[in-house]
Amino acid sequence: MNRVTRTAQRWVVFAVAVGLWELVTQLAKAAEAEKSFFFPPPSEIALTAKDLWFSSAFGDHIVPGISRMLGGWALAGVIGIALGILLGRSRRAMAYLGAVFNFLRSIPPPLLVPFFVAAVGPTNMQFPTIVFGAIWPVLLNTVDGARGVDATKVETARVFRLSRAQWTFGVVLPSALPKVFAGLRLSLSIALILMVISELIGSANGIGNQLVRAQRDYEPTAMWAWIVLLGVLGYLFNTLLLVLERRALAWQPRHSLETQALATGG
Amino acid sequence: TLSGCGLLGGDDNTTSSGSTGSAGAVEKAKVKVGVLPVVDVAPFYRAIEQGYFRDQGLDVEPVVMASGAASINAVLSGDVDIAFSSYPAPLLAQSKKVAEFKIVADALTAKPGHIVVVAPPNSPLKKPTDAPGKKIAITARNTMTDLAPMSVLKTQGVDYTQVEWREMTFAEMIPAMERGEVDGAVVVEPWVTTAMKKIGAVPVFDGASGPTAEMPMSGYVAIGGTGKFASTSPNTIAAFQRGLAKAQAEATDRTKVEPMFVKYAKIDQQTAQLVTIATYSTSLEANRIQRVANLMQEFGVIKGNLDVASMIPSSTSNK
Amino acid sequence: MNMLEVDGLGHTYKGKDGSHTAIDGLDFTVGAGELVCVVGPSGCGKSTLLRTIAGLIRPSRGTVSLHGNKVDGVPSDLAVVFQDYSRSLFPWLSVTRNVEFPLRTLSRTEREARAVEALAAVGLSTAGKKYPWQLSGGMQQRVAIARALAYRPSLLLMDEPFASVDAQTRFELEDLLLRIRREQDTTVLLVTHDIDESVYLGDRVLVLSKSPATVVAHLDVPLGPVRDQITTRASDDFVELRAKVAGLLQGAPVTVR
Amino acid sequence: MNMLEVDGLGHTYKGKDGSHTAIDGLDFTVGAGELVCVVGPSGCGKSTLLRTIAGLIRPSRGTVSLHGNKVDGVPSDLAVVFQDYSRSLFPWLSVTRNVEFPLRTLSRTEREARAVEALAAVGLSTAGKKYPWQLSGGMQQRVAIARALAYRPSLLLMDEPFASVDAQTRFELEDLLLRIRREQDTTVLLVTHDIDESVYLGDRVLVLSKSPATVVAHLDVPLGPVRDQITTRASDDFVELRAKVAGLLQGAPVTVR
Amino acid sequence: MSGAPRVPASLVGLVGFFAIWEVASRTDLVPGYYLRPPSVVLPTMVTLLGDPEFVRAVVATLAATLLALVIAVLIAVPAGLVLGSVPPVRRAVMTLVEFLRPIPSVALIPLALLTFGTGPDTKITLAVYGALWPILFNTMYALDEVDPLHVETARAFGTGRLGLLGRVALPSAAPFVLTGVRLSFAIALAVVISTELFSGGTIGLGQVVNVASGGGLNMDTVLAGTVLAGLIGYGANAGLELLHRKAFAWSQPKVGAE
Ligand SMILES: Nc1ncnc2c1ncn2[C@@H]1O[C@H](COP(=O)(O)OP(=O)(O)OP(=O)(O)O)[C@@H](O)[C@H]1O
Ligand SMILES: Nc1ncnc2c1ncn2[C@@H]1O[C@H](COP(=O)(O)OP(=O)(O)OP(=O)(O)O)[C@@H](O)[C@H]1O
Ligand SMILES: [Mg+2]
Ligand SMILES: [Mg+2]
Repeated sequence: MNRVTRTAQRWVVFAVAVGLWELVTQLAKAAEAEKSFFFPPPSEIALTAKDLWFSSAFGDHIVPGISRMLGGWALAGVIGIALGILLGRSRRAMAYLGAVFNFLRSIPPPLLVPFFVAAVGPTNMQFPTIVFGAIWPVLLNTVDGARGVDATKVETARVFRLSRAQWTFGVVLPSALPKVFAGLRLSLSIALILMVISELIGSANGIGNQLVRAQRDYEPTAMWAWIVLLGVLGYLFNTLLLVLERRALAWQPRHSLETQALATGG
Repeated sequence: TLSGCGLLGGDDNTTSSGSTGSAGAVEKAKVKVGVLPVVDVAPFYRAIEQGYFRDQGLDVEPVVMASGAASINAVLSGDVDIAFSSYPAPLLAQSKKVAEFKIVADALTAKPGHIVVVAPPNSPLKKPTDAPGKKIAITARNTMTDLAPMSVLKTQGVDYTQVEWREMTFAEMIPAMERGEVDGAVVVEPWVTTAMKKIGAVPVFDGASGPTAEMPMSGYVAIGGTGKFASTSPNTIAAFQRGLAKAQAEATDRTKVEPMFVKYAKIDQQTAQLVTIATYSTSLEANRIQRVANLMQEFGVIKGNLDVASMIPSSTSNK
Repeated sequence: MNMLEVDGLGHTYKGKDGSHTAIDGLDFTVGAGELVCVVGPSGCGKSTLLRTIAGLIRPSRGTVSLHGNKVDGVPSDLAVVFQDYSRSLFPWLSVTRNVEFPLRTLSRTEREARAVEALAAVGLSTAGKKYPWQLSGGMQQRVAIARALAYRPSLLLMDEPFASVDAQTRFELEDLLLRIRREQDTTVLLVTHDIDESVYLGDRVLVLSKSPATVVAHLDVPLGPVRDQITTRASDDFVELRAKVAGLLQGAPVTVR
Repeated sequence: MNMLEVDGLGHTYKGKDGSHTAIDGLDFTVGAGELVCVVGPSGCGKSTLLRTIAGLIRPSRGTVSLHGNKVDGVPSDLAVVFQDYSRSLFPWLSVTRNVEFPLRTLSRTEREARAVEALAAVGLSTAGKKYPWQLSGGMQQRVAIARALAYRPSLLLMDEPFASVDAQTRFELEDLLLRIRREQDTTVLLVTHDIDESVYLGDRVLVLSKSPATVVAHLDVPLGPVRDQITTRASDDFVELRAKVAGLLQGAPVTVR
Repeated sequence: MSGAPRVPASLVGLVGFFAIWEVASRTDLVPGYYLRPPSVVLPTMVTLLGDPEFVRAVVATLAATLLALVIAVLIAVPAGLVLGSVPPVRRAVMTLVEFLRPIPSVALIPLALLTFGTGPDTKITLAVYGALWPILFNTMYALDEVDPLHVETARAFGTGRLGLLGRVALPSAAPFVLTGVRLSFAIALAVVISTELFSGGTIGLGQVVNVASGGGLNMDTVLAGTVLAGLIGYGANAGLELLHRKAFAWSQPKVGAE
């Protein structure tokens, strides 16, 4: 399959969805339908977005928000992978810590805010909130991956008396890596979501802050512009992460072979 | 839909028989009202408990919302008939022509001690003239918590534009003040009392003084226009007004409202006894509420003129 | 001196639904530099035996001693070629990297030299850059052999290491093993299903009974240290010995209809 | 009539760093009910050949026809015993369920009866409730064989199916295969490394060259349909044939130092 | 996270956590009037559990969460199987998905309120939206890891596309899918409670917390609700893990590292 058809495949559903959205909202607007005030057509959103995103808001809100989010995500990734390998390969660590983590990860992030407020104060709680919320997909998936190391490979590693570093980074991490990436991709969007949630509180800037302000000020077009920005950012970061993933998992035969086999099966 | 499931906390669609009130028959006996867990709605709950609405032929069901904005959205969606909110939100929505808002009742009017700028004891913020350059916590921009103090500062000739406003919930303002993350906070009751009690916060100036003295704070709104509740149910609204007014009038007696604070706003008994009780309005006067609109205009929240009189339903019994 | 001493060794796998005794009361010794072949019916417990010697599973009963020390955990200086060779290769490493993987104490150049040498020895000089899944079954098995050889262990455990290669390659790998054993004085314990191979390679052949495995016989193979695929296999001693081993195995036939 | 017709078959694996031609210009036919053994050096392309015949990989060149129809996708009525037997068993299914897996179209009782029969045939009557990882290597391989036999295919492809079982079991499984072939008139294509086995089992032996595999020879094995492990293997014809196959394979030696 | 075989060990961790919290709020490390110590919060929680109104709220939250989770599983698992196995569909849909995924439910609350009203529909819809992704992604990634030889084996025996998905892909993906479900439960619970917290309208744990936090530092109740949310999630996780152990008895007990 050539590049052009692939690209077309990639965007056709998206384009149709946006087209439908435009059509429906325009019709609603023309009919002065109830609530159409809150659902402006995408063309209007695009115009507002252009003004909003590339104004002073870029430096004041978008950049601080993104840096918090990326920093939080990266830290969550590192901690999640490290803890995940520990918990996945050590029964004892799991026995002692599993319960605490399962307890903590079930607390909705907005309810955790009091803890972070108590620990670092309301104006600084964004970063810990993001880290705390984004850890879990990486952690759980890494645990799964680390635990799933094939028994023969575990025995091979033990026979050759690999060093701890070699065992961790040479055996456990690579075999967990596909699952880790699934976790990282989930965490990425969760980090973005928590960036917004945490910016609702105590923050003078950020995308979430602007989004809520637009909501409160009854400026639905601006609100949608911020929502769309979140989508765009999510898409961009995800695409970058996928590039990274393809490199890291280049050794895998599966990406082409197996999906193909499944697709043409039967 | 899914709401049928009682377990999930959906409404239990009990239809009330509703005895006839003093005036014309109500168009809609069952009325859902979006409210917030705040002191402003104490008389509303009293009216329910005392059966004042029932006496008017109404079966009023409170729906507890999380914020004024959520309350407004609920009334816009038609899910509740009447929404309680502090005034800026519906006035702003009206000015943006989101819908035709009708103010069906006035809830609370500020009194000294109800909305106060407080500061921790060791704060550099001691008097209004200290405000420029200080960080002051508010719930959100374009609400009473920033408009009222700005107005006070402006009349005292203080440069209010230099204040750094920090948005957070009331609950977070207290540790924020104690940690020195903010120099002060704009709080309303019961948080004025709580802040004093917990960290010995001291009042810096009153948010409802001078230009904002006796400022209307909050009210009940409905949506008008063709086919909408406020247009189709004038008798219901009148009945709601009568029922509420009775409780509002009784609210001058704090023993009548204190139990409501404890029960519905979950204010603890001790604090409830200390809370400054503001004025619960017994009449709905457009010119008073117009002050809020003017205040919002003054600070650029509302562009152009907003005539509050047009928001008072025609059926209203008060002037 | 005895390099390896197995004493009353028994292992029972415990499962939710009943347990299974794989080996029971095994006693034997292997001297330093000896090459002992293990034969026995399928499923009798040969792999289990190797695993206990390698310290990978703790035996239910009895002991394994290396140089007189009881084995508790994986001993140093040991290499294993697993029966399930394809799973024992790391799919994320190229063939060369797989072979180099255990050689972490060596310098980079030395590591590379060893890998090149070992891969050449098993006839895979050109496959170094490939990933394991790009190789045929027999080639994967040879990578696993190369990895064990490059490690230069003092004790080498091999579980049917030549099962997936063609006859010609098998002969060559057998001779390679004999040569390396001679040169490096490696002690080897090799599980095989090929009776000829067990006699051709072994200084001794250990015949196991069907499950649970016990020692049926412990045969000396007096063929001398230097052997040759054609002359040795044609010798009378060889023919006699293989008949003997076959007979011993027949005495413990598996039930196949 | 020809059951299977292979015509100018070639396959090249494409990779990021260069491609590899595994088989090239293969031509041969297999008649209905015939048993053809394939021998060739390790890595020459035997497994690749079986995969293309099974329709699992689309060949780069040439065609495979079954009953005169070009193979495009997996043909029906086909069973494969993969070289990597342990990975081809489903770990989430018990041994019995693994054997029953392809028998979806049969009634439950029939399915069970077939599984019981097939497992008994390979000597695993008692292992039905176990999971694959609880079995030894040779037992796993026998489960894979049982699964293929229970399916009763008209074309059976086997990739070194007896590599991991002991000599005794191997003989029994070989005879089992011969009997089933006779009884069910199955066409069999079997890859093996054991030259003796190829002659003992085959109606014909296909000798392949080293990679990329081409057909070196196509030997008829005039040993008759009924064979016996002792008398057949001792016959002059047998000895002569195996020497011939070995010689043909020698002509294409792999480079092992 | 499972495999806590001995209850005491897992309690040690949890007790340790509460002990740190207790010490932190009893010393000057954090404001104790704000972060109330567990010795106050836990009894408050027990008292609240005796209050029928509170229990009703908890049940409402739990029921909404479970319903959302079930819906999410019913949508995400089949979708994951299709997206994971049919590359053209995957390519076509994932672009849209990647735009939608990072949009926070909280940001959609006002719109959801307008569209679905104050009933439980709003929180359930938003929770389904939030809980879809872990299940969907883990299903897709698990499909990538299905052993190609399993696929080849099944195909060789004439298994069709649906059979491949149902009889090979799904069972081998199942353990990882269940990990996705465990992640999703926490997310569904978080979204339900957040929606109650930020929108209100329906009864639930989030609303209890919201009402309590409006009453002037009524932190006992707020934190009791928080701990209860954690305990609910912990219990649900334990249940799912039990299911895992029961359902995946086949999965080989992996050799523990040292
Ligand atoms: N997926 C693949 N990608 C690239 N090359 C491959 C792949 N599979 C096999 N090859 C190459 O094709 C050649 C033939 O492989 P094949 O598995 O068919 O050999 P074989 O004859 O079965 O060998 P053996 O007897 O060792 O199993 C080998 O050189 C191997 O490296
Ligand atoms: N992990 C396990 N759990 C339970 N039983 C097992 C386990 N591993 C092996 N067994 C059983 O132990 C017995 C011996 O297995 P083992 O793998 O040692 O046999 P083997 O002699 O190597 O056979 P083969 O020649 O077929 O490889 C078998 O009956 C097998 O079913
Ligand atoms: Mg074995
Ligand atoms: Mg092969």
